[in-house]
Amino acid sequence: MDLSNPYIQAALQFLAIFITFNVVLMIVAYTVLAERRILGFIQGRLGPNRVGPGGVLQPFADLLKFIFKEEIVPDKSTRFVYFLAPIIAVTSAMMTLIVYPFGPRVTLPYFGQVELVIARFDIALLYVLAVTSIGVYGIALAGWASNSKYSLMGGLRSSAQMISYELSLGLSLVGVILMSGTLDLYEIVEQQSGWYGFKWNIFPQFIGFVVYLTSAIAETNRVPFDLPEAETELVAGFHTEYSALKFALFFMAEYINMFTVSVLATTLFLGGWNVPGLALLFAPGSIPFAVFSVIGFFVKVFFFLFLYIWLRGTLPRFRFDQLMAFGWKFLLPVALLNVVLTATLVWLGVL
Amino acid sequence: MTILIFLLLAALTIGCAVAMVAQRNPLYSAIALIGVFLGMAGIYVTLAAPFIAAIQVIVYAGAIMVLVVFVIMLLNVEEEVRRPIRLRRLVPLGVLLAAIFFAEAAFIIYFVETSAYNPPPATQSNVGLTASVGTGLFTKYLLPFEITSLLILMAIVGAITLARRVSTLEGGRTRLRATEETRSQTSAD
Amino acid sequence: MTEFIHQHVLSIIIFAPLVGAAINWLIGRRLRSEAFIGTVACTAVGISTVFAFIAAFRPETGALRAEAPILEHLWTWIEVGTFRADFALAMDRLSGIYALFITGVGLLIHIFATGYMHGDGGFYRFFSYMNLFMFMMLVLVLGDNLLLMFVGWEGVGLCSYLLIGYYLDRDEARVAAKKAFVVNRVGDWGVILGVMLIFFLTGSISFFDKPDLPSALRIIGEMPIEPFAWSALFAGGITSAAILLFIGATGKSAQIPLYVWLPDAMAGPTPVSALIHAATMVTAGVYMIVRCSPIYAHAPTAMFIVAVIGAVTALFAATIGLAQNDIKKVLAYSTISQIGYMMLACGVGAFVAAIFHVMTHAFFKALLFLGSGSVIHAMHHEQDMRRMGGLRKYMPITFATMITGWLAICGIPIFAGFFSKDEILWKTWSTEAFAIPHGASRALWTIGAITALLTAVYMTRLMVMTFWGEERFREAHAHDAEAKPHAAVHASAGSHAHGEHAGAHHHHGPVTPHESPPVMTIPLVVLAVLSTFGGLVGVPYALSGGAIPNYFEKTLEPIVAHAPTHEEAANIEKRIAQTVARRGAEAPAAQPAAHETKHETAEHAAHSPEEVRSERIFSAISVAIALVGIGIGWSVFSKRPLLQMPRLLENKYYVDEIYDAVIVKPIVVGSREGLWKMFDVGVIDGTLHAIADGVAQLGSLARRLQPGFVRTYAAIILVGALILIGYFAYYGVLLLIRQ
Amino acid sequence: MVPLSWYLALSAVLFTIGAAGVIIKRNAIAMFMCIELMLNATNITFVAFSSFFRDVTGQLFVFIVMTVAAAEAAVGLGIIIAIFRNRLSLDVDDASVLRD
Repeated sequence: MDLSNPYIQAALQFLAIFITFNVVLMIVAYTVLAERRILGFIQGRLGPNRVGPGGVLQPFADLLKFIFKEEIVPDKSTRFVYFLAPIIAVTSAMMTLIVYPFGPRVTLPYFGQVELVIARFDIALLYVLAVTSIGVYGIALAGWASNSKYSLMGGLRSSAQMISYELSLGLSLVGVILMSGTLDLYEIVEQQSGWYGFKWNIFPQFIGFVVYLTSAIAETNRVPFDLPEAETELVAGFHTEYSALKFALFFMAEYINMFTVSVLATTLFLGGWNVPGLALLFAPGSIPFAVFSVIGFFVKVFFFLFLYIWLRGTLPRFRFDQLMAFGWKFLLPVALLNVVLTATLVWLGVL
Repeated sequence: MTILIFLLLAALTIGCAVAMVAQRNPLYSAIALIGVFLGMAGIYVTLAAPFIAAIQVIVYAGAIMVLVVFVIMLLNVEEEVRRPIRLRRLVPLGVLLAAIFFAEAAFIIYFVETSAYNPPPATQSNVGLTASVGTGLFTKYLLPFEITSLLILMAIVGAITLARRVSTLEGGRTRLRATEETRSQTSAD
Repeated sequence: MTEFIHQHVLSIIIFAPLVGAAINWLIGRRLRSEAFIGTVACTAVGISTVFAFIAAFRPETGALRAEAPILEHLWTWIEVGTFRADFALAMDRLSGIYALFITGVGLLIHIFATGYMHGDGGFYRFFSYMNLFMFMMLVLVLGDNLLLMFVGWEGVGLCSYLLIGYYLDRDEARVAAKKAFVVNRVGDWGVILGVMLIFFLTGSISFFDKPDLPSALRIIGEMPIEPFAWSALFAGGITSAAILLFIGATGKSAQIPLYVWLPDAMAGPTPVSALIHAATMVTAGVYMIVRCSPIYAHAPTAMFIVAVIGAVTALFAATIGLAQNDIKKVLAYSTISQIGYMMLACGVGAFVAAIFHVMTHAFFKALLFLGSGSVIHAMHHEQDMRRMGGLRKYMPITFATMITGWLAICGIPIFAGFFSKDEILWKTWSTEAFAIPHGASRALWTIGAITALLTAVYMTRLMVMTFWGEERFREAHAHDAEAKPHAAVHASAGSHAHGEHAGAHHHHGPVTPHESPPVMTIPLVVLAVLSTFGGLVGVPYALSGGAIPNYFEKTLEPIVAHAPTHEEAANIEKRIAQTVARRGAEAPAAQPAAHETKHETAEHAAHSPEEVRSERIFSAISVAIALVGIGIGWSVFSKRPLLQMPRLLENKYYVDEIYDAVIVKPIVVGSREGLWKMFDVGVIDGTLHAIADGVAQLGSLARRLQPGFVRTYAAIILVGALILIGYFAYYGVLLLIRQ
Repeated sequence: MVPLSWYLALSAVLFTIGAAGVIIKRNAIAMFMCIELMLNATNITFVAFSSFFRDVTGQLFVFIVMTVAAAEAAVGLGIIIAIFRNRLSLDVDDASVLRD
């Protein structure tokens, strides 16, 4: 089998995308379950534990329910956009998955040396930003197309919030970019493998990390920034008028987004697949090294997902003006300061 | 293969562009325009300019069009009403101009096609990569870059001034009057 | 650190006063502490002085020791095409000597001024202007190209303006400052044109050869000498450049016809008069001429004019000085007269003698001015000599130091002025310069000798009226009320400069003079020593017989140009004629060789026995002239100190009135009636109104193009774009056809 | 491989559509979007030439055009909001008089 044949490569990539897609869907499904159970524990109750042993089959039950529910389309809605919105949301959420490196370079039998990333290219980080920025349309258009007061408010809030926080999000990444001098995620991760796999960007870029995490939570519309779907004010925000599988799509998009921003945080700040000291145990490039690295990668990602759930169980919601003021008057200046600081240090040769 | 991709993207782009102009609902127009921008990003990729493609999506689709959509939603713009054409007798003139324009464009494209220097496309060059764009931007074209940043600053100030509510303006005026009064008092002293 | 200082000595010299000025202006004005301000100002100048001495006398590389100048390139200031002006400093022997006496005398005057200006409300302002002036003057002297020199030139003009008008509440000071400024502008016009012309002739404005920039002076030095003809003045060649520069020099150095500002400039505080209007700034014109001596050496017509103007100014000012009653006015005219001497020396090609006189003059004139300042201070700002007299009892130190200044300016041997003045007179008599016809040199010498006599007379008059005779200050106030200007000056000056201190004296009747405090007398003593022995650095060979080497001449002779003698000029003319005949272009190349030979002959000729003998005779003559002058002065004025002098002289030949009637009035009237009422109102305003009306008319027509519909505009823009594209397409078609 | 002229043709078509839109549309926001389309059409030519002639300048120009477009969007939309606030209409033909 000639691996350099472009058609075979394309087929392999297609296969990889397919696998990733399914794995991520599984992760999302079980994140939902985990959220419900952990929230239950936080709030002193049990959470879903009936379907399957300890509730492990609950996601599938939910899926079945979504599929068989009645589709209700509001009469006065703008049809085309109404259907388009969830598709945009889920597609843009899924599209970034292909650029994240989830494991180190590994030598496999038959395949030779393989980089554990689906697509590696020059502008990976920009690609992530670009695709994420499309995601806002899903919510905004959903809010507009539903032709409902609550939805429109939710959509408006969401677009304002997402534009505002995207700025600090992008700026918080600039520090890392300045330090690594590339937009290629794979290389950014590799640069963090120094100091026995402990040269993570979080140490020099702690401010950037905090800003990133805050704005990422806001970007994914999670607590305490979940104003677009604030149920106490707006019923369910932008997806008030969505039901059944279309609602499931929005729900899925939100959780995929959570997953992808966690992956990005891991990749950029927590050293990606670098496990400290692993290179002392196994030779880099060997299969066990790769396996443990991938496991380490997912542990970090799950830590962030847990953090999301934890925050949801802990923090109250912002008021909208507080949210905007926080984004523009605190987060953005801090992010700018971080950029200036990093640039100065890089220029001085400290970093 | 590339030709196929190009044709697909071009069809998407032109289709969306036509839809944008044809639609009377501004939001549909905006969605169509987003489609145009995405198609163009794809075309930039076929031109081996991935950086510009990404920027295209981030800036146009991610920022400018979000603003436009936001404004459309905020102002709750209705569909355009049809009105009678005001200057009906100028329609033939318009057709004539269109014909001239078409002729000129066709001629120029024909001219490029037949010109002696018609280089092959550069799919593998590093011209479009981030590093080369950055190098160009921060060395040879530093001054234009700085001027652009100044322009952006002016735009920020301008936008804030324009969007400021009239009530704050009145507040400002009263404040101004107050300072004038105090000034006249101090000068009287 | 030492390395840094080593490389930036010249910058330190010029920038220390600037820093001092800035500190006094920014901090001193808030602190209002005289001790602080005075210390800052004097320290700043002191640093300059120390570094000037270091730069000048440093072993091996010192400016006065080495052949090559010290160059310091700070930054390239202007670079346009082939024109390049650096902000670069250079200290060669000439500018080294200048820098030394500017900083040295400047430091003494600064110290004096801390005592003189005591109690004045604008203390910080005064010292920051003074420091700024030091900065500008040093830029003028140390600048290594004409444009930078011009910056300093303008800068000292500005400081002079600020300091003349220092007493803001006196009309007289305001008018005098304005007059100085305007008159100097006339001269500056000449300088800037001259600089342009030099750049046009040589393609450079630099004084010194630099790696990528040739020296303008060297280029001119290699050009052929221009003929001695009046037409050369307007030929746009070297002579024109020299004359244009000289116009500037007449302005700055107060020569006929632009001298009128200097006597009025005495309205400024006396230390200012001493520093700016006697010792340093006014000699800038001499500096420029000597700096550009290659230009003058190649422009005999210009040299002749310089000599004549110098001599005439010297005599003219001396006669006016004879009849003035204001002590500072006498000294002002004396300054003009002395600078006339320097110009005369330049004109006859004795550039070294001119600089020598500049230096000694700086010493004794600063001394005289400061001494007069001390007197004025003692008399509570009384300047009229008719109300002085008998002061020697009250202020012995001032008196003793003034005596040395007096003897120096009169030209009594040993004292500094004798050597320099004597050398100028001798050089004038014996000049061989091509520029000066033989008869003219005798005439110029005669003028110089008469001036020397008059100088001795009026200086003796000054001394007698001030220090000897009866004490006239006690009765002064009562009966002099009708002498209005003096009273006015007196009153305002008293209240201004001396505050309550002076005011208290006013109420207690007539003043009692008192000796000045040590901060004022110590500079006087130092200057007195310099005036006495300062001349010994340049004792001519004829007088010393070689016992005391003439350091001054030895130092300066190599760097100034040698004015061609009649003989050489004839040779050169012959050679030019030959080359013209051959139609070759080697004439400029042949020039330096001629230079070498004549240099040796000149050296040789200077020490031949008969020359020495006649020089000694002339020294004796000038000593005799000085003694006669002093004798006349003493005998006439010691008995009748208040002798009425001729009205014509007392009123300065009515020159101010003539200028006013001939130049100022017509300009004022012409401007008001012609330019303003006719041209401005009629033509300019009329045109503008017509244009505005036309635009309004046009606008009401063009309004029809603006229906206010955005899409119409868009369509019009599109049509324009179509036309543009069509234009390019047309060129495409042409290209296709050619193919 | 795609020839250069195809890109130019695409650009011309898009530009024409945009220009026609500017003239046809009465809605200020729609006109604004048409202008953006025209800007983008020219960008295609820039990038195409840059890529075909292997000179990065064209892409830098596109970058600057985008920045200008962003500035234009900010100010333009601000103006549109201001107009809407005053006239309660986005029809540019309603805004044909400067006063009021």
